[in-house]
Amino acid sequence: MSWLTWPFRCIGFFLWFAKEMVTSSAAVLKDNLTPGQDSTPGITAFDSQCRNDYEITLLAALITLTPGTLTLGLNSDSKVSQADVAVSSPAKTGPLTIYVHGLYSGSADATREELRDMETRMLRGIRREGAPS
Amino acid sequence: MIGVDLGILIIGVACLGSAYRILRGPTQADRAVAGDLLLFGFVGLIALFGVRMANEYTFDIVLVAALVGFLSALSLARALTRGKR
Amino acid sequence: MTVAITAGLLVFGAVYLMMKREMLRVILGFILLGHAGNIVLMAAGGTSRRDLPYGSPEDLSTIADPLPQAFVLTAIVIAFSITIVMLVLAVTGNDDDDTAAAAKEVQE
Amino acid sequence: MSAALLPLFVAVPLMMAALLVIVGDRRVVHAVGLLGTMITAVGAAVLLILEFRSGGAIAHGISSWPFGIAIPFVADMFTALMLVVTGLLTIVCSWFAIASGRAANVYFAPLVLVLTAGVNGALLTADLFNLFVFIEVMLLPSYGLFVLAARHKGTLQQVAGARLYVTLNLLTSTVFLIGVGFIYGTAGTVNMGELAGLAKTDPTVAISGAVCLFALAIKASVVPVHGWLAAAYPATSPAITALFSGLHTKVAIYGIYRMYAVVFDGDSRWLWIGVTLFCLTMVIGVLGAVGEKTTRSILAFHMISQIGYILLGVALFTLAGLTAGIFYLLHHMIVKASLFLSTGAVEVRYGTGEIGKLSGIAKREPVIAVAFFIAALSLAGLPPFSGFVAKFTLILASVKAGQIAAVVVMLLVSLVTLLSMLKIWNGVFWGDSKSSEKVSTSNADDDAPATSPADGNLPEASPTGTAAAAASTSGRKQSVAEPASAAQSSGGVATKEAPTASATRADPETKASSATTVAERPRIGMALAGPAVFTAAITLGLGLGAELLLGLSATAAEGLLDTTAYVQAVMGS
Amino acid sequence: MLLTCLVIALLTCFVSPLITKFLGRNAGWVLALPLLGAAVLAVSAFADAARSGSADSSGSPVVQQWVPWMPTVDVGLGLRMDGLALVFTLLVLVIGALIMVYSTRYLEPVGKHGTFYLLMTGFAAAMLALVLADDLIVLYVAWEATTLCSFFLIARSGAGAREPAIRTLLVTVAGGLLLLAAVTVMIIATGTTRLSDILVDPVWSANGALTTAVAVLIAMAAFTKSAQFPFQAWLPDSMVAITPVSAYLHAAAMVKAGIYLLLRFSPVFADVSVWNVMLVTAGLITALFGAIAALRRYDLKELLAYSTMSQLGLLVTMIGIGTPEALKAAVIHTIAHALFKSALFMFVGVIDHSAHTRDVRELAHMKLRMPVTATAMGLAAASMAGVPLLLGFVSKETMLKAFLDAPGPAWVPWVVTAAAAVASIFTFAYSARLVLGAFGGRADRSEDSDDVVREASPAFWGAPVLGATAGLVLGVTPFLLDKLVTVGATASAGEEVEAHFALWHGLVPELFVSLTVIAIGTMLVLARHRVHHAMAPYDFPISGLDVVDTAREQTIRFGGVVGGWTGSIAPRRHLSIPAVALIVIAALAALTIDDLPAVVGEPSDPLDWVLVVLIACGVVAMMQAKTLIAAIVVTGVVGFGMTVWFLQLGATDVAITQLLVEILTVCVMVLLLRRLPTTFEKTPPRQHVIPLLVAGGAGLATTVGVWALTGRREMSPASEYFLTEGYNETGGTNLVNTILVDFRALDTLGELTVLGVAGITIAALLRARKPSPERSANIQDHSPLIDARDNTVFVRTAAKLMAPIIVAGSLILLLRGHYEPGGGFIAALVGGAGFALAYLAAPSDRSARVQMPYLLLIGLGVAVGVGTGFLGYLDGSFLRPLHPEVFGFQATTALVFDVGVYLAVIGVILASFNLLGRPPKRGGQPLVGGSDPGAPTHESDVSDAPTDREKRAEGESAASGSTSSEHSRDHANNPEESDEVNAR
Amino acid sequence: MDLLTIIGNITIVIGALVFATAALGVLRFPDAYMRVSAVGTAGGVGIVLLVAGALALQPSIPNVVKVVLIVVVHLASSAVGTMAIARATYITRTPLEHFEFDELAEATPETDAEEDELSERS
Ligand code: NA
Ligand code: NA
Repeated sequence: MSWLTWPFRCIGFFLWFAKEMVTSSAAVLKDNLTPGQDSTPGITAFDSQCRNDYEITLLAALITLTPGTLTLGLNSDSKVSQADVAVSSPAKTGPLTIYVHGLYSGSADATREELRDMETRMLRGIRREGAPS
Repeated sequence: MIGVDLGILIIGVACLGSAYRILRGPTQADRAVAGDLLLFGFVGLIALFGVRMANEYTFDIVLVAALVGFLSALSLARALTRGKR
Repeated sequence: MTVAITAGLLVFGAVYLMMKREMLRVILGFILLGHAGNIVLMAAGGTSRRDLPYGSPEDLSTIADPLPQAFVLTAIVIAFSITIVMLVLAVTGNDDDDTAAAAKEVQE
Repeated sequence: MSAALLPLFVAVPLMMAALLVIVGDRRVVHAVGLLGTMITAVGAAVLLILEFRSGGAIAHGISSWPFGIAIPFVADMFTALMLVVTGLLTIVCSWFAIASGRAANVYFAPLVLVLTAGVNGALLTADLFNLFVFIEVMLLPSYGLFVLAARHKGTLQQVAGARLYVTLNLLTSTVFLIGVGFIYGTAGTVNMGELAGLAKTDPTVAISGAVCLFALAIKASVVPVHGWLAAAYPATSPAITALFSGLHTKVAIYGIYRMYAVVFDGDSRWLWIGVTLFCLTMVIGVLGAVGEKTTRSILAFHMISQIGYILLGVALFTLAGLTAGIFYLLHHMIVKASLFLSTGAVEVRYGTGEIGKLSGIAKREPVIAVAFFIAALSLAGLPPFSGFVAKFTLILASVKAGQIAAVVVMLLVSLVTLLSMLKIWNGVFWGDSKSSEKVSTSNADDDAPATSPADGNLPEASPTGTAAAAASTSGRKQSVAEPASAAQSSGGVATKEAPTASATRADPETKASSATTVAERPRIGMALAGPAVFTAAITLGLGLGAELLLGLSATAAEGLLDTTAYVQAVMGS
Repeated sequence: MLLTCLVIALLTCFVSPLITKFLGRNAGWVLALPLLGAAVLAVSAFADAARSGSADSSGSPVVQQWVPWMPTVDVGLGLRMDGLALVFTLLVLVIGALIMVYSTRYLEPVGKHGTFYLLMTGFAAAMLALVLADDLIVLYVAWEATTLCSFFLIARSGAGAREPAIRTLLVTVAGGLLLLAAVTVMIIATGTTRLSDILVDPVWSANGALTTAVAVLIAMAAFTKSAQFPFQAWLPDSMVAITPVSAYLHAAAMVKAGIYLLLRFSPVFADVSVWNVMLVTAGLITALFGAIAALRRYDLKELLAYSTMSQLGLLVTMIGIGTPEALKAAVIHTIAHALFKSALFMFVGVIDHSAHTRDVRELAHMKLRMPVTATAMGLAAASMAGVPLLLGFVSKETMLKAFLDAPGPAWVPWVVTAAAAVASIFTFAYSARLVLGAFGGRADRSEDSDDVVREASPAFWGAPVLGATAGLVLGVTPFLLDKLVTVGATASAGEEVEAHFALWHGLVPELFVSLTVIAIGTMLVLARHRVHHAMAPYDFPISGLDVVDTAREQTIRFGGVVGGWTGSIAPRRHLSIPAVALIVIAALAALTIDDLPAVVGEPSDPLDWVLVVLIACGVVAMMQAKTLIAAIVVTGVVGFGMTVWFLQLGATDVAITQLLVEILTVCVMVLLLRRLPTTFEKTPPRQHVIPLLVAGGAGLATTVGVWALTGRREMSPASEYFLTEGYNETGGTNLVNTILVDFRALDTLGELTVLGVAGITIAALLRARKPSPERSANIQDHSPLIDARDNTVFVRTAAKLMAPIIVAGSLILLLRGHYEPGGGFIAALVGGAGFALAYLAAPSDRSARVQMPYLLLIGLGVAVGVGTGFLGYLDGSFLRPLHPEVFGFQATTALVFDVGVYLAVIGVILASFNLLGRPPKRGGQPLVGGSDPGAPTHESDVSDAPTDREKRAEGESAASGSTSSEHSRDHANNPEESDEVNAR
Repeated sequence: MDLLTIIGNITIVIGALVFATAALGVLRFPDAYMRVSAVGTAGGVGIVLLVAGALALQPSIPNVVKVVLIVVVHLASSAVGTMAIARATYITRTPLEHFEFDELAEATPETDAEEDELSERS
């Protein structure tokens, strides 16, 4: 059944993301256009629930595209390579940590919160099944 | 087509800003990222100039530019680490 | 006029860089010089006609001259080839690309 | 010969180069492919000469497009002569390269073949942009040949020389390209046939053409843009120096002759510039030569000087002048190659070309010595060699044209030329090989571990030993002009060479350990000496039987003086 | 007949090595014969001519012959023997033969004498050619040949002879060049190279300036050869040569060539006052200087050398006087001098051989018991001294008579005669010094001591005795020479001269002069020790040799300076000169061109200025950039600016190509960046000034050039053709592409060759020389972000997304190139970008999937391109596109051509990434493909993806979390290191 | 001037302005990370808007396909490229000048060697 709803979930997610883009853009723009800096920059470690290269890449890209946040890189405890494995890779065994540079969230936890929200929405949007609730 | 001309001017000015950052630095990363932005700017300029000239192959070029712009960003990252992947 | 100024600017930078010590800068100078050559070729076809030379156009008065474009295409690729060669030369000299030091050592 | 076959002068070497690259490293196949192609090309070019005995020209528009659209390939006597001599030189230099081990890799033969294709194309084309392309087709393989060496045995000097060589040539070709652009901008064509005489009537075309001529002048190393050649040419291997000396500058000179004849129609208004610059070139070149300290740098500066002579022919722009110039050009290609090849053979076998480091070669290598001396005398313009005929006809033409100052310059330069040739003769060929043996014996006493553990077939001296050897060598020759500075400089080189010795030792063509004495080296075999002897024989033959080449040159000169045949051929009418 | 003589001489020369090989030093016996034979032949030919009455304008007999040589410049092998030539022919051949004979005993019994005889016979042949030449070119050639022969003959006499040989060569070659100048001017002025015609050409009387100029040139040329002031120095210097050489050089060859030249041209210049003044002045100075110097020498040979100089001075003076009487004197004195001087030299050689010294001071302690030698040498010396009954007396009498009758102002005869008399006095004195020095010695002890020197063998002294005796015989019967001197003098005077010599002419003034000379001379001999002491302090202030040497050294030094101007091998100096020169050209052009055609249309668009400003900023930024990264980035900026410019100018294909090339260039640069320093060096501000000026000037010149030389004409005819006919002719709608692959496919073929060769070149370069070591960045090795495998996930995923787009795009661009933007280059560049992406996305350099047989690809590319060209011959021309029907579609071979282009471009891009971006292959072989020497298989076999073992090693290192080992593997640029890493 | 043209022009100007904010960020933000962050967004989105606007000016089916490809490729490539630069910025020890918290530094094991290097740099 989930494959029936998949296109709508997908579009829904991207619409949500577009809205997010506009709001956070406004924040950044305001900060930029007003004198001084009111940002609270910091780097957050975020353990992702993404299961394959495509998910993690999409997530990282979306984070980067979102105004105010930037993916710095990735660290997987499991060093089993995905590079040479064909298209669909098995789920990761260990946590996949994304390090994110955030500007306006105030604290690491707040950032994690936002990221988690985004990740969940994303996985719900793009996974045909098995998305986190 | 005033919007196109205006767009060209705005992007042109933005590119100048990036160029300033490239020269100023202070870190290599600053130069790299400013360079990245500048190249994006040129992708935009290609689109705008192409449309303005009514070039029917504008989007072909932009597509190619988008593809290779990626290469330039990756190369810049590689340049920062001097080959370290 | 804009094309002429562009060509002049490119040559300006090119000559300045060619007079530098480091091979890499010299190469960059040559990249600029190559651009200058190409823009001169484009200018040679006339810059008042700028429409694309495709198909079999009826009205030739606005169509860009295709011949210089072919020239420039050839020239770009040739310049690219030589640039690669020069770049390799830049890293096969000394530990750095310092041509002056290499020359000095050779002359000793 | 059908004009439609002219492109084969380019296509066949190119195809052969491609095939050799595909075939991979098979030495015999490469040698046969290279020499076979070149001999065929020379044979075909000789047929062309026969065809043009009484003048005329043939042309073909590549791909049979109409006139003005197709790239035209044209041949007349001048082209044919150049095709023959460049081909011959390529054969001879390839032979030398094969004999000296420089060709022992997969790259040599393909690169030389592409170079040949470029040379032939540049000689044949009557389209200025196409000329630019073919100049590049010449240059790219040259960059490769310049740095060619045994694995990891390329020297720093080679790279430094290559940097200079590449950058200067790139500058030249870009300037040429810009000139071509201006010509297209003003005349609306780059076809030599359509351009014929335009520079005489249209000053904007003239200035555009001047840019092209200037570019060719840099390439030909005319003063004041001459220094690069003297600095770069000695940096590569002898075989390659010889090859380049015969091909690169000469194609540029050919271009100058052709362009001034066709596009400028021999416009007499600008000839004085040529006379002035070319006389300066003679003087500056020869002075540079006489001041140099290694054989090849002397010879490289000579090339500059001689180029002044050659180009004076076009600056006179009379039948006599052009005839003399063309004869000089062809003679010079052969003689210069001969000199580079004879000194190169010494350099390959004895490890250095530095004046004062060798002596007694004449006794050990009489064949090479005679070959060198013949070529040297020929270069200095002494009879009965081709150089005399060249110089004499040129002087005759200059007097006829009333250029007395040029005559005076030529005569003075001849004298200094001889002086510098004697410098090589004195510094390399003369003397006693025994004396250097003594030096080496004393070295061996001082430094017991004379061989390196890595590849110990060639003895290697310690830096101090080498310096001492060099110093005592020059000390012994008190009468040599600058004993003190010679000792200083050779000592300096010796100390500098020591760290790089391990990198250069095993390569037969790089400066090997300089302390190895003349007597210890194996002699130069006939395979290595052959090219020098062959070319020396040609210069003698061209001196005694000068009439043949003079007649052909005169035919070629007539074609330049009256370009009707050439232009009509290009125009397809 | 003359040709036969010359051929005989030349053949003698050619066979001499062979003869010497068999006979050793005795070859001289054999070699003398053909010389004598030739002399006989010459005489008989001349006699025939005299009988048959073939004569020149002055009525003397002449033999002529003409063989064409270089008709283009009207040069032939013209030979002509008149009386003058006959005299010199005889001297050259007879004296030559004597010296050949003499050499058989002078030379060492064993040794290599091949070159000696070769050069001596060559010398004789050259001299013969010189005196017989009736063509100026032949004359010059022979002149230089004598120079060369003498150079070698001097030079082969040991290490000490080299410098003298070089000095001799330089002086005489300089003279040769003057002769060449004279020859050229004469040829141009008279329109012929034929000497006999030139000598009677009306131009001499018509053009005074020309005549004077040529006279000066000829005189100077002869002065160098005959060692006349100020060119006298080389002659004594060349004494180092062995005696037979000196004998020939001084008596009959070399120096006599100058005398011959003067005599030959005397008919034309005898009335030119510059000629007279030059010859007389130089001759007298030389005569006096030589005579005085000779008196002060200890070495007998050196004494003779100065004596030659002096005698030649007298000869030159005679020619300078120029009257028939003087020329008559010159001819007979030439003969006399040849006889006594050759004899004297040979005798000195005999003494030298027997006594092992020729130093007067050493000989003074010896007793020479050599009666024959002493007598004959005495005779020869007496002849030189002008003692009656000897030929020298006759010639000196004739000379004095001519001097006393010298034309011109009244003081001239007096001054000339007085000077000649003084020279003769010294001649008498040094002649005596010669004989007394040789034989006047006293052995210190008894006769059987070692210091007594015995007579040599007759074969040794035979030849010189012959010469000395001839002097005596002819001295007693001088009328025997009447005929010879008559014809000789007639030829050199250009008018009928009668010579009548007799032993007794009566009490004529010259007899009194002669007697005075002998009297004073005798007194000088008697007072010789006092004279010697008195003269000792006076040395010539400037040594001529020093002048030559200084000139030579200064030339070399100055040459060093001149070479130093451009000596640097660093490109920047060499590059700046053309830039300056271009500015000059532009400035000159601006001055010469005054009106230009009108500008056509509106060449600018307002928004062009955006591009101008951006490019200006980019350029300035490139100039300002202090770090390499910044420089490369802003280079990209300018490149992208150019892309937009091309787009703006309606050049879509160009824009795409520019874009792709720009990016690939940046990619390659980044590959190399790790081997270069981070920053450029700082240059002090003042060092910016000149570059800025030059660059500014060049830029301005370019702008003005583009403004003036472009945009001022309508569309070119060719372009109109492309636009109107391009589609019809080729079926392609992308007209730029049709130009590339149809109309101007040859350019494209060249271009793809260039690209391919660039690949080969970098392979060759990197084979010849290892690149500089890599410099690692300051990397945070322990960061959680360090793992390459984790962190390339994004890129790899993106690359997977783009791969199909790139592949499809590349193919589409290739196939549609003839119709829409694209074509082989663009398609291949896009494909190359794909490879670049694959390279950049790979988790390690080694695993980057760019390993392909790039050399093969390049070779195939070129082969396909040329092969398509060959196909064109099916339709009659190279590269003619064919349009076969394939499955009902209209295909074009242009597409095949584009495939060739594609392959070559891909090959080069792969070459770059493989050679520059990947660690070297195992076993020390850098990845240059299977065509490596020693590699048996093709490169597709060997340079494939990493081996299984390698992959395992990588997997292990990744699994163990050893990130630093991964790091170091990337930096392992030499085989040992990488093997070490892999082995761990 | 039809509606599409107007929309196109407006979109283009908006895109240009978004792009300009990135440039502003690159100019005004105090450290490299914040600058990278600015580029990651505006560089991607701005160009997409520009291209979309351009499409409105030259609407055609092939162009729509091309633009879709462009948007996908550009968003992906700009984001991924920016991340590559961001990571390179970090691992080459570019100083993080302004931060309230840094969990990446906490996760980085400090080794002796590194401390030495750090002290050397300061
Ligand atoms: Na972001
Ligand atoms: Na952001």
